[in-house]
Amino acid sequence: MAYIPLSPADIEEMLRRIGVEKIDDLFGCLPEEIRWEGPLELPPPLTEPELVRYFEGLSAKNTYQQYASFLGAGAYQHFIPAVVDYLSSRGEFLTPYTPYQPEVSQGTLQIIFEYQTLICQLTGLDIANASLYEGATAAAEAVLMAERIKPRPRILVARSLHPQYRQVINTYIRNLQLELEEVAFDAESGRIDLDDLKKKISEDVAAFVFQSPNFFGAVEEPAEAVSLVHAKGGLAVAVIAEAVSLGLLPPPGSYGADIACGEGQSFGLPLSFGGPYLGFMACREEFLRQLPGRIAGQTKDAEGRTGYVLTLSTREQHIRREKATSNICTNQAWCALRAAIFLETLGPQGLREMAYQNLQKANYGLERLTSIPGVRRRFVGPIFNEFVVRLEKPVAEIGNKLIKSGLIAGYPLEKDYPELKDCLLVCITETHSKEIIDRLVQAVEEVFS
Amino acid sequence: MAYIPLSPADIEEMLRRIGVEKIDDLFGCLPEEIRWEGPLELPPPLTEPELVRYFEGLSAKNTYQQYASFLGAGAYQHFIPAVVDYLSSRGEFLTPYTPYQPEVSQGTLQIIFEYQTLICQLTGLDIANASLYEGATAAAEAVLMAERIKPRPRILVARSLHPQYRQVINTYIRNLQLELEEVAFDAESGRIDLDDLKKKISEDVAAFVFQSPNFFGAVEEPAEAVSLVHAKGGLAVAVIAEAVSLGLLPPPGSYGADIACGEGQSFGLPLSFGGPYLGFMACREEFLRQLPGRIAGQTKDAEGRTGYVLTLSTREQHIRREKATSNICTNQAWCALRAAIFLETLGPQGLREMAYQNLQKANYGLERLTSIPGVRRRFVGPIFNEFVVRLEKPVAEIGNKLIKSGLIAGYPLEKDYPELKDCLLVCITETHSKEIIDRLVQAVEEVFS
Amino acid sequence: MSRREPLVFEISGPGKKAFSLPPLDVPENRELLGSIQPREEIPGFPEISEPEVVRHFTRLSQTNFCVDTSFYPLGSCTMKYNPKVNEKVASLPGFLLSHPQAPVDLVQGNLELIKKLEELLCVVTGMSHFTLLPAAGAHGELTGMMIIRAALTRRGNPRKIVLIPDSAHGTNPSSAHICGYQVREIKSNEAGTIDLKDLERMMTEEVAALMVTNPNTLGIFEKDIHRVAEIVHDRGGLLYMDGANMNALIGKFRPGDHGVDVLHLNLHKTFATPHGGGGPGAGPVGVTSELEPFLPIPVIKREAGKLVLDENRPLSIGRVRSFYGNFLVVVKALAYILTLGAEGLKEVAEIAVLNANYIRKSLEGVYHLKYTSPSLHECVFSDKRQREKGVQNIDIAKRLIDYGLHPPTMSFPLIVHGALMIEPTETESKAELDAFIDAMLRIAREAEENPELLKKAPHRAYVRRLDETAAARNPVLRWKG
Amino acid sequence: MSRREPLVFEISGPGKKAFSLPPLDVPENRELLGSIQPREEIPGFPEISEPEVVRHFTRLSQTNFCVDTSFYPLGSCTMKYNPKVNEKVASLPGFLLSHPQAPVDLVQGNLELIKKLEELLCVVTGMSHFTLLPAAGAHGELTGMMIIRAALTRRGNPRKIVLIPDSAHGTNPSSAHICGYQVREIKSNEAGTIDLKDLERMMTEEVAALMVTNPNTLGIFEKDIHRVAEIVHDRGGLLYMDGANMNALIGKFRPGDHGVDVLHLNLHKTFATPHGGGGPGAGPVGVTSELEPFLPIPVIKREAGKLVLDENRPLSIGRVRSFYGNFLVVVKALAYILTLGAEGLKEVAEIAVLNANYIRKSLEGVYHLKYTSPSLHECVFSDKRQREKGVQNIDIAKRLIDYGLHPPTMSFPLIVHGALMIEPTETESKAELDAFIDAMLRIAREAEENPELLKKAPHRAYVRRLDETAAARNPVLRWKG
Ligand SMILES: Cc1ncc(COP(=O)(O)O)c(C=O)c1O
Ligand SMILES: Cc1ncc(COP(=O)(O)O)c(C=O)c1O
Repeated sequence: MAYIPLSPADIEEMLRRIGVEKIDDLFGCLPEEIRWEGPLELPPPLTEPELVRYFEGLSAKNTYQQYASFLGAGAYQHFIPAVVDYLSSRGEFLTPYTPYQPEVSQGTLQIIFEYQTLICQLTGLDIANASLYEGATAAAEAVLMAERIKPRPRILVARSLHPQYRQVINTYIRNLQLELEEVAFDAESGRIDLDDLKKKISEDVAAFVFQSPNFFGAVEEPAEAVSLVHAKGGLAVAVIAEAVSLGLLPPPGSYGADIACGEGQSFGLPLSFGGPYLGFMACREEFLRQLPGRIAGQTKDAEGRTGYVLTLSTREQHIRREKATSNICTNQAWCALRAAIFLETLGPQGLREMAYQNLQKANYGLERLTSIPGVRRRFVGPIFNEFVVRLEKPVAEIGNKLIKSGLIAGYPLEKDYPELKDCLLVCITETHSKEIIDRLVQAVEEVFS
Repeated sequence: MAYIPLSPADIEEMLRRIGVEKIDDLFGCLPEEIRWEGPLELPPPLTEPELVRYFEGLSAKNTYQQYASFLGAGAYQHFIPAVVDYLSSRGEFLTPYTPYQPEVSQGTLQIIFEYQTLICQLTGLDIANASLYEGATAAAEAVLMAERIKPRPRILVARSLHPQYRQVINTYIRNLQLELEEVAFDAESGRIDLDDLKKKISEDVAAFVFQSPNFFGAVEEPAEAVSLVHAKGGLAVAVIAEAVSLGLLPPPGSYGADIACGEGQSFGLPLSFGGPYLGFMACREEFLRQLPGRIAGQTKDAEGRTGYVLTLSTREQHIRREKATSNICTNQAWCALRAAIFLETLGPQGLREMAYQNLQKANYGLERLTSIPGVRRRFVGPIFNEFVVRLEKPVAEIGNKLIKSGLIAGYPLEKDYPELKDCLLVCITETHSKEIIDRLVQAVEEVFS
Repeated sequence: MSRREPLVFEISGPGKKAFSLPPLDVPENRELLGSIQPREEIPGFPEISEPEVVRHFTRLSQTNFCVDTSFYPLGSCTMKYNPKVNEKVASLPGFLLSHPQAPVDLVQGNLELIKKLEELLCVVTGMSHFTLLPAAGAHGELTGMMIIRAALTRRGNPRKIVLIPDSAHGTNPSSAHICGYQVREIKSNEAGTIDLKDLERMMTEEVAALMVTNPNTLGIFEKDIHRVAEIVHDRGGLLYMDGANMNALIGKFRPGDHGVDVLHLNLHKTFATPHGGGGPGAGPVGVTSELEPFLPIPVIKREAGKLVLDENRPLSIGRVRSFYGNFLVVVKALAYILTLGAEGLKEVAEIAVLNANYIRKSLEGVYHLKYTSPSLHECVFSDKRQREKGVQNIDIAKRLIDYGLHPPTMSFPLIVHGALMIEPTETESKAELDAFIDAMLRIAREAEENPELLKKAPHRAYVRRLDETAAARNPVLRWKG
Repeated sequence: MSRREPLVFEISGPGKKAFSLPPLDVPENRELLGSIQPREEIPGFPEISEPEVVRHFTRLSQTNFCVDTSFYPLGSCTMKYNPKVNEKVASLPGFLLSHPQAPVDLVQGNLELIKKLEELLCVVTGMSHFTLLPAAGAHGELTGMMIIRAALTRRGNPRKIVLIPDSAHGTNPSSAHICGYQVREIKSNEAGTIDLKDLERMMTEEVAALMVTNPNTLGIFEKDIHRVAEIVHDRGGLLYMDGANMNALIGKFRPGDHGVDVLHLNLHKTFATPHGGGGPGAGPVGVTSELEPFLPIPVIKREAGKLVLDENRPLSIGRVRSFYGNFLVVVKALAYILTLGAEGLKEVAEIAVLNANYIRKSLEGVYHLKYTSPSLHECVFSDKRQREKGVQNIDIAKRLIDYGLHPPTMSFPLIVHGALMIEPTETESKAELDAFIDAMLRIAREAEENPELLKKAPHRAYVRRLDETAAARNPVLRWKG
């Protein structure tokens, strides 16, 4: 077998050294009664050419990539510079594990350190961890973290937080005697409904979790909401589902967020049907001991030279076991590596320009689309690269017609927001040319005429 | 500009150190009259996303890859294991140059040494060089080499040698007072016409160059021809255009070839519209000083440990200038690397199995095709993975009809062999499934019915 | 004198850049953000050129040991060879470019692929259903324990306690805790396995589940697994198995046939997906048919000839992450299983166990082996003998680096003081094993003759020994310029 | 103690394998080869598993210095950064999978691409036509000299002699020789350029051509190129320019405008295609319109709205290689030009010259500079001062390795004894240049204080200094087991 580097002669010699006759003797510790004797009912093994053909077949069964798509809703199509693939595919990055042995893992560790710094710079917060699974679990971890810092029984989440994130938070906390409550969005702007927040915030709220740009693409101005939360001694958790927005919009640190977390997929990770993605988390320095996940830190070696290690592991499961700040062990290090390569390649100008083009193009698309009779803007106020339109014909019907023209117009909101059942969430990024936006506009026009 | 790592401040500082005011001052040595002042009339620069789109467009303008193709004729479609791409794309292999400094190039050098050994093992000859440009120039170099060893005025080449190789040999020798003569192929077997060879061989022949399997796919049994050449004191040069055949057919060393050379594309190089490919050359030890191109050799370092260096460079242009064995400098090292990875991955069993499947499948196709009325086998005798069929309808017409069914049936021989104007050269390798062969057969059947 | 790669922030220079976008092709509007001030700069964010990006990361990469370059016997982590063709098939455009919110009709290939792996994992483990959603082993544990809690709640009482052997990996108690349970440790017996008497005693009506790792982290098979299951089930509890060590058992033992109610696997261990410097992995969870209703959403099911996502599952624990799991990891694991087939997978277990026993036999007598029960895929030595000379497991580990070898695991099992947990996996050649054995034997001699050499190791790495205590005492967790 | 990677033949073990094909799917026939005995084995051919293949090559790769990891100022080789997106576009399936014998209708994309680069190279150089067939610089020289010979033959007399400056690269005389010419050397003058008087004297009616490199291998511009062309042309000869050093001139000087009849470029130098450890490259040849009929076949031309291959060219020198050149190299070079555009290319020359002069200025006075004419893209120092202490250029070079730097070129120009030919290229940062300068200055001090240190260098490489003399004396050119 191609992956086993022992010749029959090697095996013989090894068995002799061990002092048994055959390999099966080494499994003597498995009582016969419970040993699986038959062959597993698996398909016959595939050789490499067959394997490639099989997966090419599956890949071709997906037809999504043949469409011009305006889907966002938590996963964003951005350009990925060639160096990201080139560098991240190196065996030295793909095939080591967690850098438990720092002396032979300086590459991984220095990159985590750089990544942490980049996340701090982007979020405007003091410290960051090495990665979490993805955006939704990062939000759930933030809630657990907030509750450790402020042991209070209630958690508020904005209804404009990504629906799947809300569900995951709910899954995580439902066994922990915590209560989850939604804060409504303002019917006109789609932003946090401050009145509702005022009503619900109290001294038994550990944290208020909100997203900006929110699930509707609306850019929040969260300073006031954050003040309300702080006034009651709770923590403000800002979720960023579209990380490219950090290149242009005010960072969570600037409006007082205590914890910022979210999804880093936009930083150099292909859509990949939803994973692997990159959960990130940053917070104020004082919460360091409650931060979940790995953290790299700087230190010196025996000759006084700078080096990097995993640190503060007394927070972690392998030391603290049930008292750890999280159960996370394997994280998304390779995705963080890709993010670091992506961000260092784009630099501040490139990231800003990317964010700026998202802003411009999405607004261009919004304006064009809403100039069509039958298509109306659902919320007022600034958006980043997503927006909600209300359609005067059934969303499903429109969607089906557009699919026939090779277009996926957006994400229908009905499933998650029955109150927005006539609404579509449209995403436009720098990867959409004017031509393709115009094509969408024209196709929608046709459907409505 | 993305590829220039100097900031404006860096440039300022450097100019100051140099003691000039502006970069232009450094070009003072170019007389003004001859300086190009205007901008070059090039298209405006493309950003990376635009560049990728542009080349995707060109790539998509090629439609060849949408066809089931039975083209060979000097370039062969074989399976390439994933490790070949994975390993050869490492920067450490792609971005160094010729290993002039052995202490920082042991990887490249050891691999060349392994490659040379593999080529010797495959050809059954004593020594091999590090690579030449491709098959045709390798054949031309072999002729020049033979002439240096045996300074005689005539060169014989088999008419069944790849037509382009014959043309290149002709280009190379026409300025050198050498005379090129063709040896006919046997009209029945397509192999070397021994009678013709007997007629033409003489003591003023430096070398006889032949190919096996020859351009018609026929496997030669060259021992007798080689004896004839040797009897007159000339050298026998065996050309291998389809290197995978070496996994199954008798090696050139076994039938007395003095020099074996040819095209290594089959060893892990994609078709790539004809290049970069891999010229290889091996010969008997006594001809070492006349071998063209780089050679790696084993030696010791100052501590007595084994290491590798480029050696015998007194044969080469950078030392010997006009007296060098060849003008070659840059060669095809990276292609030789890929061949080494390919061969070490396949191993003797894998290579033999690949060759064996080529043999079996091509013969299956031959038998099936020639069972169609109107399609006849042109030559008798064993073939490897190519064969010639004679068609009772015009080749071009058949070809055009098959193309409409998504098939490229083979290479029409008329252009190179007017005497075979009704003939088609068909190639079948391990990459052709029975299903696709049957599809060809069926399509041809339809055309003839 | 060897040059050290600076931080990217130290290479940065104003005005350098590595990337540009095409010019904006829509009419520009400068008033889109209303009262929001776009950020003017990102203080400290690095500006470098593309050649610098490439050198920076290439140079850094070379300072890592990894499976592609080095024997990496990190116990419990199954650092086996990661097949390259799996990377290739996982980069096919149909997978890479597909959006997780795409209409299901347009991503049937993806759904078929996920479904296929779910089914094959059932065959391999004997479990009745699988979810591939969890992002890693620990996430699988959490998911699995949530399922147990949901099932017990449905039965009427979620109960309070989870039993976990003292040899277990730290994620086990941590996951149980996040799931709202108190953790009680079961002591291992002299054979290094669960003490049945102790279990009988502790397995009360308060206990929701036992989390057992099999083979356990000593590499020893819990041969009484059947009886263990009986005890747990008799008292109304459920049996969770941490399958991180399935590499020892694949094709030899199917947990689902022997009373395991919930099982997680680590695709990044047993199924050869690369570890990526710490992740991503995937921690699929298998359950009995009784527990199927509690699986997290979405569940993929077949409906009218096509695959759809079922989210309407009232008993489900809910959603445990966004979208459909670490999909590309799933692709690679499926490729692995399809390549190996039944015989190949069995051979994996056999050679993994052979290699571990070869090492054990070769080092036994020189290094102390606290538990002498038969080893499966790994063996756990300790530094007990060397400690007499003041040499600890960490010194041995760091000295191995000088020999070009990655150290074993040392942080657990906690029941072996000064542990050296060695898992060679099946993808190591005899030559690699011999080099490791040889180095370990030399180091044992060095510990006798020159303990200082070890305590100062490594001597030949990119850095000398790093001060982890100082790092934790004065945390410097980001560059500040 | 650092482990050394054995030869693959030493890892081999009977029965190990890394690859299988699908089972044969056609009826097997065991009698296909007639009287030919298929070979039973390939003696010594290695048998290893896939993990061993990957480790073997990955480990070996790490022992190389390369542009991706190291400053690589190998003079005359233009070791610039190789953009990664160019690798990506060159791997598009339409390029990789297309067969060179495909009907032209099905490969119009390829032909358009080749044609495009031919046209852009004309713009860049001022030549009137280009062929992209030659596989490397030397192959381009040969092709170019054949064109000259064919043209002169057509004029009535191919002539006998080719003049080449003594500073030229070795391929120049070698290529002229293979083309059937005798070579005469022109001595350089004190400025390091062609002595016009000497040229006037030697440029007889016997002389077919002068091969000039500009800037020459000293990095000095042949500023009298115009006058040189006049002299050559007046006597009925043709002017060949070796454009290997075009990196200094691009956007600043177009050879075609100034009397150059034939020019070759090195795509693997000026146009940033990777050197691949020695190749492949590409050596396109540009000619004046007068010489166009002599270009090698095939020539791509437009006919009835599509591109076709013209092979029916009676005056052509014929075919110089199979198929259409090193096509994938052509793809990468085109990508480079399209990315840079006119401004970018000019900037390349400017920064390349800036970097070289920065180094020159920083080392002048410490290392001897035989020719003090202004430098363009490279500067050629010598070991003259250090030789007083017995230190030669090779010792300096090997010591640079200890500092993590690739040595400069030493094998030529032959007119500088003990040459150190330094070409930094435009893709090096100031920090890299400073590190090199710093190392060179230190080495100069070391040469004074501790010459033995240099003579024994390198001290910190994968191997110590290798014995090249022994290698040539007792050639071991293959493994024999
Ligand atoms: C026995 C055992 N269980 C669980 C885990 C946790 O798995 P993961 O790191 O994928 O979360 C590990 C990981 O090392 C382990 O070894
Ligand atoms: C000045 C000069 N001319 C010609 C050549 C030959 O080019 P190639 O190596 O591509 O054949 C070189 C290569 O180093 C060179 O430096």
